Amino acid sequence: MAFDSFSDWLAMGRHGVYVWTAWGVSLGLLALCVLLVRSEIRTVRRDLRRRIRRAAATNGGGQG
Amino acid sequence: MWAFFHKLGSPRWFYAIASRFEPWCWALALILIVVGSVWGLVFAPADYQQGNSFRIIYVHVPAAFLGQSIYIAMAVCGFVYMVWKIRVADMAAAMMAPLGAVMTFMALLSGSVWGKPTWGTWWQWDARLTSMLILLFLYIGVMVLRATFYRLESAARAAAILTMVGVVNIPIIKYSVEWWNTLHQPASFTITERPAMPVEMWLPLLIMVVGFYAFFAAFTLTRVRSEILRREQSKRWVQDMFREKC
Amino acid sequence: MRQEVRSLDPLDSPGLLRARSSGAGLGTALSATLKRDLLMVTRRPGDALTPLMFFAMVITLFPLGISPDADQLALIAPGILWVAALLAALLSLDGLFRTDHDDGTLEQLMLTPHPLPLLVIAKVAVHWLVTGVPLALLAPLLGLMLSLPEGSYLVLSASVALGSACISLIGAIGAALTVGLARGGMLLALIVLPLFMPVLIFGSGAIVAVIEGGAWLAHLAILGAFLCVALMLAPWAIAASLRVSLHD
Amino acid sequence: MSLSLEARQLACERDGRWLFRGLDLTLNAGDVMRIEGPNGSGKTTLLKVLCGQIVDVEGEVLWQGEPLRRVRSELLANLLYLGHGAGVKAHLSALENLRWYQAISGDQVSSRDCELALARVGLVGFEEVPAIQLSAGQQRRIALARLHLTPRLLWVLDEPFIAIDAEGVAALEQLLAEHARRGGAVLVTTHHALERIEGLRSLRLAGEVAAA
Repeated sequence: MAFDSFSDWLAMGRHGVYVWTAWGVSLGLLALCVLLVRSEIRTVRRDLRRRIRRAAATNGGGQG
Repeated sequence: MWAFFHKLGSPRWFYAIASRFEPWCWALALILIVVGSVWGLVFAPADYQQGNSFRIIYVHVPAAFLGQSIYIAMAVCGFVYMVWKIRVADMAAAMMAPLGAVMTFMALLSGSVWGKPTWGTWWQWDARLTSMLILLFLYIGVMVLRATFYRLESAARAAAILTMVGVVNIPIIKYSVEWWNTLHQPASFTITERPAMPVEMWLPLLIMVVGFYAFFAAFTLTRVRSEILRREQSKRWVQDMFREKC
Repeated sequence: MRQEVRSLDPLDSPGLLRARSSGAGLGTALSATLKRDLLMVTRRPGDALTPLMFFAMVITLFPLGISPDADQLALIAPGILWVAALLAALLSLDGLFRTDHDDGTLEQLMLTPHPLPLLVIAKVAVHWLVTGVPLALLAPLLGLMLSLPEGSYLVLSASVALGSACISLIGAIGAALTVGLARGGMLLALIVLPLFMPVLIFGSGAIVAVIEGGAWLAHLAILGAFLCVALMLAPWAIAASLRVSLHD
Repeated sequence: MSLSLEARQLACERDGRWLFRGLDLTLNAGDVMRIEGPNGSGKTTLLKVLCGQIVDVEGEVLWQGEPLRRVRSELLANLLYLGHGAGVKAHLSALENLRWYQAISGDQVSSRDCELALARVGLVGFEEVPAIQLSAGQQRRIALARLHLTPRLLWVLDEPFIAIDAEGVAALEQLLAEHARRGGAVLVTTHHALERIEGLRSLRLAGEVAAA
């Protein structure tokens, strides 16, 4: 453990603000990428499902 | 091997492969990045000169690696698309570009934040940061060019040409900027060289780098799957796949 | 009903048409394209003047913006001379293929049996002769206005001449990529400026080196190396880009 | 070896819809083929595919029996393609334009031939005038003068009759027929009836399937 206490870890020896901004932004960007990508695939699948259901409905549920 | 190469080219086959490997990549990325972060932030020793601000390296270096590797990967995909007309390669190049730009921006931001305690200023025109900035411009250029073409095939070919021209320029830009102003410490370590840091410092860095590459793989696989569904929605195999579900 | 023409009309050769083989007359095609484009410039001298005026005007902005003090200007002179020359060359790149594209001659140029990369070099050469060389000739005069030290004028124009050749070649790739797009001008700058940065670095570096008595020849040599690489690779990329823009 | 341009099972998809599919076409010496179809049915695209300008299509194009990919420069040496654009530089005179065309197509540059060609299309006295001062019809005639100027086996003409007056249309139809008689071949897209050309073959592009 490179730090004595939790508060010492937070302070990062007067460099805390830099370390936490850099890390915060970076991990934040990663998290944002994950959210965007997962929602992208979900919306694509939902639109596709709706399109197929609508196509099936208009053709009287034929070959769709 | 050739059959595999061409089968990889068919969107349907790639979709199946991607669906299978994707969850593993996400899991691997999550584990590695969490372990690397905790190790780097908590257990790794501080740098005797820079103190704890040194811990930013565990985010700055992986992002810088990703920024360059993704552009090279895009150029390779562009080449494969131009030569063998494998559409999945173009989809991959299109889908990974934003992540490359984000990673380059992340490297720039963490680099300049790291520069404040070390050099005393937010922005320093040092060789590596300047090369990163030019690389970000290259990413934006390719993405805007691809978005401007109305037809999909023209956009793919134009982007492939510009990316390949860009990738030829990356070493030129890197060394000319390097000559122009070298202030930054030499690259802390490349996979091949013996790292200048003690092992308990560069081991978490290695974990973070591998974690970022796993993230890149998972990100690309997921986005390419979405793109395949978007581009192949009129195809029968896509419709059959979704008809069973609804 | 056709116009009555003198009896012996070579074009009326009644003989059967024969298939021709390709490959003849590449030299005439290149020189004809070069001559035609130069003729176009003489017909519309305005096109050749705009980059020069732009270059001169941008240079005069800096003393107004920064300070008329000779020492300060001399310090930044190499850099702003080169940046202004680069932007002036970029300005005229958009029209490189666009005029030919609009009137259909670009399509005809691509339908000749001759290799497209070579024909493209003829067009880029004209662009360099019409913008690069005049910029290089004008640069010393503007250097004088920025109180650039005496000895550096020759190296200044040599570096601008060499550098603008690279800029014409690399920029032509962007021009070919954006020729089919309606508002390609801004996009052209966006995609080629990053590629110009190494040329800018060594171009202005040469002038700084000659002022400080350093190895200015090394910088020009590197610019020459960039030019050789560009001459080898750019024509193929330009030809491929033209095919993308025109035929997709 | 007499001229032969063949297309087998051509299929071209643009923006998700099929312009044409399963298209077979053979063009031999002496043929004049008109390609008709509503606007946007892919006429120009088909011409560009047959000239090898557009390559990402299914099916195969053969020139003199060889796949076009390998013999494209042979085709181009025997091809005269007049596209939508007149292909005339506005600030150059008719003569200068034609001299450039002669040079890039590898022929001997001679002003006399150019003047004769211009005379054949009714541009006597307009040789030195910058094209910008001519009417659209006259500018197109400069392009049509190339039909007289450079002897080529295969003519591919995209809407050549636009902005041409009735007398010019008649002269051009007669020229096409004469070209076919001399062993050449013509591929033309137009809405004109072209009744002066006997043995006219036509190909209708109606989107889905086309028969030659």
